[in-house]
Amino acid sequence: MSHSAVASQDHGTEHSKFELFVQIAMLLAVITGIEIVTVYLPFSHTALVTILMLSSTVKFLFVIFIFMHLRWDKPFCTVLFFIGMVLAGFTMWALLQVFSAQASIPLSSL
Amino acid sequence: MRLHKFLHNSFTNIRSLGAVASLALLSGCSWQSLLGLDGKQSTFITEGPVARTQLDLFYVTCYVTFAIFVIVASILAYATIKFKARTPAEESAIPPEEGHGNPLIEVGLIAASVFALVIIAVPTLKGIWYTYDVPVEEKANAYEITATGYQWWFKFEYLNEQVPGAGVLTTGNELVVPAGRPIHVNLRSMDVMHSFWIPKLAGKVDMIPNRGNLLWFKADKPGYFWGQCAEFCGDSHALMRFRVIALSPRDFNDWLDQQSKSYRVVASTGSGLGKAQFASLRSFKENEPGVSGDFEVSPLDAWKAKQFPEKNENPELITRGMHLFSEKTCNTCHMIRGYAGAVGVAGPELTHVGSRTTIAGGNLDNNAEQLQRWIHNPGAVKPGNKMWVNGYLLNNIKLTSEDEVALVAFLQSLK
Amino acid sequence: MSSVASGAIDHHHDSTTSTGISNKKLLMWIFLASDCMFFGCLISTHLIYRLHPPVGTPPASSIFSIELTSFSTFILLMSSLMMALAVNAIQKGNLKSMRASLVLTIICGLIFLGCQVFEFSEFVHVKHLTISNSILGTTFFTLTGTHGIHVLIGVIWLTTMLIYSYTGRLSEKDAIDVESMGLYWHFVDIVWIVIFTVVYLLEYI
Amino acid sequence: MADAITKSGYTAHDEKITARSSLFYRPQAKTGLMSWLTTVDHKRIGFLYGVFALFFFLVGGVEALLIRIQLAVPNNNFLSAQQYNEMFTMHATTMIFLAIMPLSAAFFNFIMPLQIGARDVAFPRLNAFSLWVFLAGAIIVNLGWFLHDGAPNGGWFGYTPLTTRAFSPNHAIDMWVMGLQLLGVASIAASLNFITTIINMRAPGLTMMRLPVFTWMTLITAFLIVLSFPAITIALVELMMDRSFSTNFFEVSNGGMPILWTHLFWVFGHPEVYILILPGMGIISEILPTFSRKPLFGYPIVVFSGACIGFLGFGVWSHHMFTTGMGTVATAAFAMTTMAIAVPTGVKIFNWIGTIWGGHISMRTPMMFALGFIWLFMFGGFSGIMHSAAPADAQQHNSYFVVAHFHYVLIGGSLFALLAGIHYWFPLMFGRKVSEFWGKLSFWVIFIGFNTTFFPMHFLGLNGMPRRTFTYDPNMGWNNSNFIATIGAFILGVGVTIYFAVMVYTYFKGERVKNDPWDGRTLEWSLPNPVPEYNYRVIPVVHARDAFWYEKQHKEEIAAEHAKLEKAESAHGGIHMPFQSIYPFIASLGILIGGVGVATIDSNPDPKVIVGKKLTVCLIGLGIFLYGVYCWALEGNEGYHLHLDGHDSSDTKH
Repeated sequence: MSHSAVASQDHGTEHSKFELFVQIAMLLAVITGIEIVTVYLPFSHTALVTILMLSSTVKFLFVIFIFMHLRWDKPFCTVLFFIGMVLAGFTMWALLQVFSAQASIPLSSL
Repeated sequence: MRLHKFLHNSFTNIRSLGAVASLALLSGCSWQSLLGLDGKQSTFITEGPVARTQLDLFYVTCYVTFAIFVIVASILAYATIKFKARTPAEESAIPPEEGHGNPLIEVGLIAASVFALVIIAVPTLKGIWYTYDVPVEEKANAYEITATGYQWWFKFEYLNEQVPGAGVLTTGNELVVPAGRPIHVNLRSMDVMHSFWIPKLAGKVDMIPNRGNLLWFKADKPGYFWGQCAEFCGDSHALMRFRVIALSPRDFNDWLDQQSKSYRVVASTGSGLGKAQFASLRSFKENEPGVSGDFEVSPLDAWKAKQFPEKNENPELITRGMHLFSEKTCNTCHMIRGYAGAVGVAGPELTHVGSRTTIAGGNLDNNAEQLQRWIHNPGAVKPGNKMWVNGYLLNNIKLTSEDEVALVAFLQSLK
Repeated sequence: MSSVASGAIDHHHDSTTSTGISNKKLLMWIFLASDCMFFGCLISTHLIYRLHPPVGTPPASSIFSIELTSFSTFILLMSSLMMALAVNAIQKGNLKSMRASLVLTIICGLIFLGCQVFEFSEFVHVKHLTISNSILGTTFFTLTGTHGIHVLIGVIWLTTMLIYSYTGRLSEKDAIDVESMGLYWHFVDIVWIVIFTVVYLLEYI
Repeated sequence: MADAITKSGYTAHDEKITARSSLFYRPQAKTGLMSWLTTVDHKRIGFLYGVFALFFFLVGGVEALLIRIQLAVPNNNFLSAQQYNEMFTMHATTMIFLAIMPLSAAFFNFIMPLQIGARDVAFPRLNAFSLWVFLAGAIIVNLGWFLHDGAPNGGWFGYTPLTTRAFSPNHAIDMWVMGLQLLGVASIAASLNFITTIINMRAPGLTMMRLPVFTWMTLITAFLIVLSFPAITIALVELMMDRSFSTNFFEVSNGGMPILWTHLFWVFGHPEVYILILPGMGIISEILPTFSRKPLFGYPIVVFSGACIGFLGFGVWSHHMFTTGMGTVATAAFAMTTMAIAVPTGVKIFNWIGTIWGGHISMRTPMMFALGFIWLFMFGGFSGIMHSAAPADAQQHNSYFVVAHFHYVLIGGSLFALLAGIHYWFPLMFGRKVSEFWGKLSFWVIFIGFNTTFFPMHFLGLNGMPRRTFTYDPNMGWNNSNFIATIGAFILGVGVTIYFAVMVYTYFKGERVKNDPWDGRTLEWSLPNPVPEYNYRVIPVVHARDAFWYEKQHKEEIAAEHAKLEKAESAHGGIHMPFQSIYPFIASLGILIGGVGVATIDSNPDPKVIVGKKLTVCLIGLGIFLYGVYCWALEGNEGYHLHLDGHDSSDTKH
């Protein structure tokens, strides 16, 4: 891997990066606004949870790929971060599943 | 399913074969006792379907792993001996080029391990569902009990047995159940985590604060079983023991009737306090065993014998003990149904304490000598226990030998 | 030194590692992976207790103030933008522009912290939700407080870097230091994105 | 490209450095106490890790013997209930966090950079910081022995609510919590460093699939540490908050769920098991090929199965909780994942056997320990499979069967591997070799003693003896097995004593050996012993998996290459060496003082008094810590260049 390839790649994006960052930030703000409004809409509980989860995932991905440069970095950085993220997500999911089971309802909330 | 049935049958066959062989070999002497694995809490001797399922599954894991062990170990042993370098030339042999492994062998071995695990997995899954709760077809017949763990004793509540004016029937440290009926136990804890374990009847399930766990077991026939807390719960975790007594339905009903009564009052004869029967206290060494061998020959009979009042009771002593029970503030923690003011719930229920085979959390035989040892210095029997720390020490309770003798007589009379 | 040259220096150092990623950046990414687990457990704790609130817990939506939280979320998003611009600036060798962006990032971070302090004191004094009087207070304050401490550490780090940029300790050659700091700051932002959704918004549906 | 050859992690900007470094004290001592306190040399740090770990290993061993004396006969009075509980809590905590983990860390530090052809780890001062924070944590965990409150006695698993203020009012648990937090910080910091080092500082040609297996396992272990320790950190934070600020995480009366602690603890606790065993597996995978004179069989599969174990290790935690009443589905799911993890573990054993198959096995002491490892680990693995059958586990859980199981895995597995590793790398570390006779003798005594101790425990457990009990009645049928186990423990103790006596003797008086006494395969054996501070005179280019075997078989080609590389490197400026630094030590000292402050000061129930006094000590600690960290940041990461040609080892400052 030579420098020039990386450098030229960077060079091409340099002009647009400033604008891109601003655009992304605006987009994130808009998504956040939509999220807040969504909460008050008369959708079903499941639909709302899904919408919120999806929109925050989209925000999450925009930040890590654009602001945190994962898009332009070596893919290895993405792999590293995703190991942690996926394991954390999996652990959260598993914990919530275990605690959602009938057997796990604490006596104090019965 | 068919595979599983086949496997199950073959394992049962192997096991019975093994059993027959060992029987023939030892002419009647069980292999458990031969190997010293017939202890009071042996998981090899099962007396109920839950423990039996668990043991069967254990055998399945044993067979599978033993088979793998024989194969792998013999290859390893063979390789170690066969390929040992015997000469200095061999020791410095030029290493060969890096090979590529052998995909066929690797995949084959992985497949074989997966197959071996499937053999274990099938009965495991079946066992998980079977041992979790009382089977549906037996649910109607199940007997419901709530067991609560305390540092360091167990409270048992008989949810179906209402005692007029005193809530549900409650006992401590000795759980009496009907044999042949599934027992559904709700497990609760009032302080820290404990675990409820009667090895011969069922594997353990934890008692966790703010959590409603359950366990079920069934005793095949009447018997007397040892149990113990199996989750570390503080200083005297080792001394948190209990017993389960399974009775025939008739005996059980008799027992329920007896237990539902208020405490037994022994009328004073008015002849004054006689000479104390055992004025001097035998001194016990710290941590000296409180169990005697003669009781164990036939523990169930010993338990039955405890249900009746002793012949040479001293009514005067008992009456004095009865007064001391509230004088020395025992009543603030211990309930004795019918005894005015004895409504405490911090300690075990004592209404019929005299009819139990053990005291102090299953640690001491229930006799006058051991009972006196217990109330003389509870801290020496069960380090850190609440009766000692929050009772004796906090309230500065002092008992003379005479007090102890009288209290012992009173408690022993509570049949 | 021209901006092109300093960019080249950065790449020069990158090339001395086996992967071409600088050590500092790699360390930061692994640390963030670890921090995912950290916040994962903390958020799980909160959600588990929200799943099973003890009887008598008031609805969290009656305590939360969605307006304030939305505002601070917006502020944190903007701080992320500023941080990204700061990194962009120093990578181009533009120290001046980086300083300006850093100052704005710090101001946004401070506003966010201010909002949080206000929110906390509002909850404690007006809504009577304290860290010890209910499980909701316990998990809420611990989770958002831990996030707040992350922000605070970030602000201190940013301020230090800003000062360094004047003393000469931080120059165009040290873009990687600013970039690593930026990764941390953005991570704090994405944690807040998750917290905003699962801790706040989910309470309103 | 010439500059691609030098893999130095610290940048050496020129002019400014002199100006900046003159502001700070940059210690130069190469001998004496200061040289050790300020060292950033990964070999010295590794050595210190080893020394501390072995010290704590002996402490933990003594605790184990006291436990066995107490249990030798029924109703023994040797220890009181409380002392016994302290003993088993501290035995486990010590052995896991203060003996096996740091001993692994010693190997990571010493061996891993050598195996990848690096001159140091990526962040040398962070490495020193990890070491000193580890020591601070170790001191705080053990502080209780010398204080009125006593040592921690809540078990190494610290289940709530037993460890909350209500049931453990004094500071013993506070010390445990604080100590474990610091050990976590130390482990995570060290692991971040190792991961960066392995990924970024490999010699040219050393692709990931050429990495020695030990380095691979280091990498996986480091990942496990980085990803699992946050879980216990959170659990401990919650416990700390409960204890110090009366929050409700585990306070039942306000709706807290103690079971949550159990989950968080084992989310950490199960990966921890692999953190303990994977380094051992790595060491074994180094030793077996060397002494079988054959490359490792199925290298990619060994590596892949290691990674597989690492990943699956995060999905099996609840098998420590089969008896907590999780419900059927959760229990079944975790039983299945637990069985699944047996497959990659089994694969490793097959590959080890495949490695010795068809080789020429030299029965040297390291090999004896390695083979002992396979046998005992196999046993431990099998009893592990038995646990995965959840209903059967309901009987085995918290009984001595479990004690037998995990000692087979941790002593028979981890410890045997580490003891093998000490023997194996001793010549490289100290230039001396342990006598074969004494080495083998210690192996047999340890092997026999170990099995005598722990094999009967299988039967004790199945015969119904629960663990963590300080006494038992004579009528339970446990007397014989317990007595045998105690005898075995003393044999094991004798074996370990022989082992270490011989090690100490060898360190001072042992037979000197030339380089590469075992005809090693990996790069570290190409170095002179003891290894010079800069490790590699020339960073080698790696051509094969068994890099050093390849070099020995292609001597001329390699010699020519080395000459070329050396020229290129001296043109580049010589060998980069980092300056030593005292600040990691000072920062850790601050952490120690602050930690002691948080954990111990004053049992006064009046919160105001505690806060007042505590705050002073904590602030002093915090001040020292911040001073250390700021100086650390400001002194910069520059170093000096070493020119070996012409005048040897002359230091040239830039």
